[in-house]
Amino acid sequence: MPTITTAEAIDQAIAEELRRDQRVLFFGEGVATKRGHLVKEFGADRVRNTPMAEGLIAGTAVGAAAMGLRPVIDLLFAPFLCYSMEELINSAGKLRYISGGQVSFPMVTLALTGTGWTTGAQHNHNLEAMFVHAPGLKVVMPSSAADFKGLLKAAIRDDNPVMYFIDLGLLFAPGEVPEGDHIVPLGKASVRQQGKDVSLVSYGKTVNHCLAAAQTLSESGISAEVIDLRSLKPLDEEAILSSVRKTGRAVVVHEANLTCGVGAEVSALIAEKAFSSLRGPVLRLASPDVPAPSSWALEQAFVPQAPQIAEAASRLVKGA
Amino acid sequence: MPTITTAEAIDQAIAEELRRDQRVLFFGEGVATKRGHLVKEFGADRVRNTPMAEGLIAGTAVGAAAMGLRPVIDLLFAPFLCYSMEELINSAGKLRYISGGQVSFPMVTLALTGTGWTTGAQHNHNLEAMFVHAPGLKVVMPSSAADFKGLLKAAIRDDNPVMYFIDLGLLFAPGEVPEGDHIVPLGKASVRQQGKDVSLVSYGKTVNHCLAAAQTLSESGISAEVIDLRSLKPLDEEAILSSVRKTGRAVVVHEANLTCGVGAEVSALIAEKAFSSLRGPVLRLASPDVPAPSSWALEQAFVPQAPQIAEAASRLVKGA
Amino acid sequence: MDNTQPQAALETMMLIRAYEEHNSAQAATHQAPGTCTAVGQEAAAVGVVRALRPEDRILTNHRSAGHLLARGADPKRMLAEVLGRASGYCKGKSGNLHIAVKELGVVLTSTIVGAELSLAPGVALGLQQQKLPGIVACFFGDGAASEGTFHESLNLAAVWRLPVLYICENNQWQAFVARKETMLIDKISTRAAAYGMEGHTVDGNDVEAVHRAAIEAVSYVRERRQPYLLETYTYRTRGHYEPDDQAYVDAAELKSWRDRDPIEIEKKRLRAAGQLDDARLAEIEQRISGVIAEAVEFATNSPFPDASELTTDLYA
Amino acid sequence: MDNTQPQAALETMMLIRAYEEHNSAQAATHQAPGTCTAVGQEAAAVGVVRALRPEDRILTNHRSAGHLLARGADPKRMLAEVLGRASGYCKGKSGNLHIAVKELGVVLTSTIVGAELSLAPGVALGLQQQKLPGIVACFFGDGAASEGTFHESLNLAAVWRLPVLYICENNQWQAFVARKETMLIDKISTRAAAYGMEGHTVDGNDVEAVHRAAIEAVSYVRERRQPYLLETYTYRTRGHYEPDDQAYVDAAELKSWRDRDPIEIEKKRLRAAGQLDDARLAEIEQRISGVIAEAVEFATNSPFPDASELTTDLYA
Ligand SMILES: Cc1ncc(C[n+]2csc(CCOP(=O)(O)OP(=O)(O)O)c2C)c(N)n1
Ligand SMILES: Cc1ncc(C[n+]2csc(CCOP(=O)(O)OP(=O)(O)O)c2C)c(N)n1
Ligand SMILES: [Mg+2]
Ligand SMILES: [Mg+2]
Repeated sequence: MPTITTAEAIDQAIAEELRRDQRVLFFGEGVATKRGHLVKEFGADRVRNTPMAEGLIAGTAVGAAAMGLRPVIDLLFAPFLCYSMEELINSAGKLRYISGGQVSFPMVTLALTGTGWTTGAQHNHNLEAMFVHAPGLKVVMPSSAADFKGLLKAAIRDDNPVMYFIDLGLLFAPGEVPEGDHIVPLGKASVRQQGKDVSLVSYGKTVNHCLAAAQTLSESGISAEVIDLRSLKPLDEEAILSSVRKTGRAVVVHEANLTCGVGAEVSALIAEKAFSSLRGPVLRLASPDVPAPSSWALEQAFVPQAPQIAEAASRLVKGA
Repeated sequence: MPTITTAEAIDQAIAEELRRDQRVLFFGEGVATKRGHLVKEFGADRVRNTPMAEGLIAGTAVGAAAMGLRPVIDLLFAPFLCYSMEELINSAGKLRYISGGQVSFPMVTLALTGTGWTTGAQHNHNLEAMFVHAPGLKVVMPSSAADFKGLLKAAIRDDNPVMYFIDLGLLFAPGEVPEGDHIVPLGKASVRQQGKDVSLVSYGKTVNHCLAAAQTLSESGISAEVIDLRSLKPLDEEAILSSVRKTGRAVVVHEANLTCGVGAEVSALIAEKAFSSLRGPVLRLASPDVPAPSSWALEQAFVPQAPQIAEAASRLVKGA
Repeated sequence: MDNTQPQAALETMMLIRAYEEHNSAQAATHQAPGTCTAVGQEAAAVGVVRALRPEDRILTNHRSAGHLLARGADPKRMLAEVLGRASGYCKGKSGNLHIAVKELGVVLTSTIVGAELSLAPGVALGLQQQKLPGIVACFFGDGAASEGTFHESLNLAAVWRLPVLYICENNQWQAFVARKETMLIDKISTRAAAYGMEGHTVDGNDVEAVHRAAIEAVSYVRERRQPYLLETYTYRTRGHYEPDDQAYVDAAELKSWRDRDPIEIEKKRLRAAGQLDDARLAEIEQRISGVIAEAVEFATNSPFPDASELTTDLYA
Repeated sequence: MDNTQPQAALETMMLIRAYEEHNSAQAATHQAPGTCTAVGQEAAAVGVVRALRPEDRILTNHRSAGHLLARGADPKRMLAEVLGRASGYCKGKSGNLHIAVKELGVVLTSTIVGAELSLAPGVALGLQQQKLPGIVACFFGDGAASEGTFHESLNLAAVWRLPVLYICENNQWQAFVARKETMLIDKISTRAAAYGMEGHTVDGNDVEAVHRAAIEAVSYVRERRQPYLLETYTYRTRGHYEPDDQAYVDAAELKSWRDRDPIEIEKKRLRAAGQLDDARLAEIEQRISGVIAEAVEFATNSPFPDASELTTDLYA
């Protein structure tokens, strides 16, 4: 399997889908400039720069999707999505339902987020949970190059609006990606490491922190299972529950702010549906409820790191 | 104590605070038309109509608040907040932190939401959890006329941006409101009914459904405690946890969509911090993850009703 | 109804009026949910919609009954939707505020003011990319013209040369706020220049003038494949939402516009031209009463959606 | 630096250039985080900021170094902020993208393009309601002029007669997109008419022309208490963000603008007027090197914020 970066995986996925399906088009601020090779191959009408107007870029995707196109839009950094909430939440998420099923919106919205570039809170805000909460959307946030590629291709083929979040800390991380038409279905978590004492449930870059923590834990004889959610909506309830039913313990980890984050949903799910298997409280590790700071020193302190995860898991296993 | 409606309580709170503090001002689409008495008393420069521009109404509040005014804005229906997310989330919620504490934003944003008027999903969307998740904001959603008044006055006096959600199903509900300068502090839940077998935790109109359920439950010998959160951020963790530590059981109820709603946070909190007291799973009752339908028949089916709450609680108590 | 007859436009206007007055009366006695009417604006809707072809798409908003009826929507299914019945165009999930009728090209309807503007370029892009015939007619109000999405929409349509006919129904009101309170300019069509676009304002209470202007505007968009801003200058003579006592409306202003009722203007013109007389009018009125009665019969006898419908139509 | 001397504007432009080139060089070797520079646009910043009074407020954005330095911000604390140090203006929480300096009236800085526009009317309302002196100078780019909030902001400021001087720095680029790809018009000041506002475009590479236009515009806003749109027509001669190879930039276009470097234009003019010679220039250059060296020294020796700072400054 070839090893490529996340950025390359994303580019490949878009190129392959543009090639496969005439209805796919790709636009956003600087998309045509930054991906000249796509313009060259697919033409300036399918790969477009736009004016600065995030709301309208999203609205245009919704309108085009209603007409049978399959737009992919790049809204750059996740906080800029705040300009597009009306179009994404009230139009893309609701107009199919409101119309009694007359229309559908096959569209994908890309956005970068996360710590790593010290850009501060207006470029780095993990607000994926807002879209998970909003009805009618699907949400993915992969952590490996293979999943970035496979989930993006699946998202483009899905007949519904999909929010596709890219943890910018992973953008240049290399990973093996299967050749050919590699598809990862939406709604399926991945067990990144098998274990029996505790389930570490996460997504995005903190999956790697969980894997590192699992390594540390194994050294002290604790066997941790690491679940990468990948899809946040639909959420793979079965994968979460069957892991916790096996281990009896869960630590839920993400970089997004703690309160009302996806971790709250995962924890609530476990507390409701795997309660009888639980051998201890369901722990959550997430960033505190503050905007993401810029300074490198603070940015690192913002994210749950491997030692904290290992410490929490080991505390849980030891019943302390 | 005089009995007034929620609508009157809100109007009184605004009028009293406009009277008390010159820095308070009130604007929004139709505010001056619909509240002519306030224009008469406080002048056209403090009570203003605006053009239709929800983003800018919110941005103007943020800018004015930074200059020492204390704006109250009416954004009408909660889905319209989607046009104001940039200003509320990226500016009001973050610019104090980003600037290292140089500015503060004493401002209140009003929005109606909820079932009851068959307006459909673009006027009725309980998206309060999005603002609970966003850092730097406070969020309240009262359920009694007294709390509507007292929390709004407290919100206007708070030095931070407060989102004030009004369940439209309660707008004309009467309630007793203490005379005088009635203030309800932000961040404090209210125990609406004491009980010992199960905690029903809710906010907004479903508090009333919980109270009705508690009545039913008491008839079959189950003593339910009803907690009205009132403030969703800061969340009164102590009130929730001490209730659950006492009863050992919790049913969390709201009208907002289930996934990543405030109920997920409450449930996760319980699963982490009151785990050892739990005698059964933490249950959640919420609307399914769909937009709010218009038709009366569907609108009623959308909201958790008292019988379902009673049934869930009684199942929990019976350990079935 | 034969669409080519000179009386057809009048009859459509009268049907819209009758339909909306029925809904208003029902709302006044709380027998039906409130609706937004466009009483007084019928010429603006009918004059434009009659200039469109079947392959054209229409985007409308909360004040849509005129556009829908002029397009040939079935009053039965519209009323059923207003009453939240399963037989409504949207199975009762919309209610009156966002009725879409895809089979008529009314492809997306949103009640978020400005959303029609945010969606129109994409619909037009769908036509453009797939080399489909037709243009997009996007109806919005003077209030929507202050939303940021107006600016973003017209600019993109201009730059991408999208076939969108923007129709601003300037009815002087934005719910409870007078338009004059919200902008310093009087004619919204002057904003077209900011985007390198052409625009024009027409008397929105004269259905024939609107129709002529619309025919020109439509062919401009259809032939040049580029957008155009047409403003119909008119007045909302009922309240924002039924019921509404209009206490906030200047009585003299309201009267001056009621005196220019588009239906009366057209009746007078047709009578003067010998194309309308009392008998003919009575015939039209009778036909319309029949249509309304039939719609009421159909809608009120239709069942509500089953609770199981709550979770359908979410994902495709 | 004596602000009244003819050389003062030049020196400020040169300081901005030196500061930004220092940051660019550091970013090129990954010794500092990337920043957005406004190299080539110094005249636009300096000419306007020098026309303001201390009581005026300034809103700026991601490309703020010119505005801040022209306003008298301390390069030491700016650079410390860029490097994420506790001694930065925002304690390292901002980094370079949204530096606010309240004590200088730079009261709110956002890196969300358009946010300065959404905040300006409120800041001006704060002045208006509290009968404070001063106006608001709101700097934004040609890209921001396509955001919906531009439309909403200018319209409200016009209707409410708010003292906002809107300054559009039309630098022909919006990150990696050429302005011409994003609008059919050439001068953004023409959009003022859509709001019943006055506007004007000035050569943004001539600091004296900008200054004269700014003085007029500022006094218009100050005296009439109503908004005005001033466009400085200029060019971003470096990339969007450091480092940036500018491979997407037309070389001839870039050269034609580099040939009109605002610093060189002003040097030439002052030399011609006998107000500048090599000795004087060397003196200025030396002073500036000293300032930069001092800033680097201060910033690099400043500590990072303590981890406990992570949760401070959230609520008031
Ligand atoms: C974003 C948004 N804000 C507010 C409303 C509430 N509202 C519904 S219609 C309306 C007035 C719209 O005015 P205009 O655009 O002129 O259209 P008209 O109703 O006059 O046809 C308002 C304020 C809404 N539906 N959406
Ligand atoms: C809402 C938003 N969209 C996109 C960006 C990314 N971005 C930063 S600067 C920029 C270009 C801005 O262009 P313009 O307004 O002309 O200002 P300039 O950078 O040229 O000074 C872009 C696209 C952003 N910061 N905010
Ligand atoms: Mg109107
Ligand atoms: Mg620019």
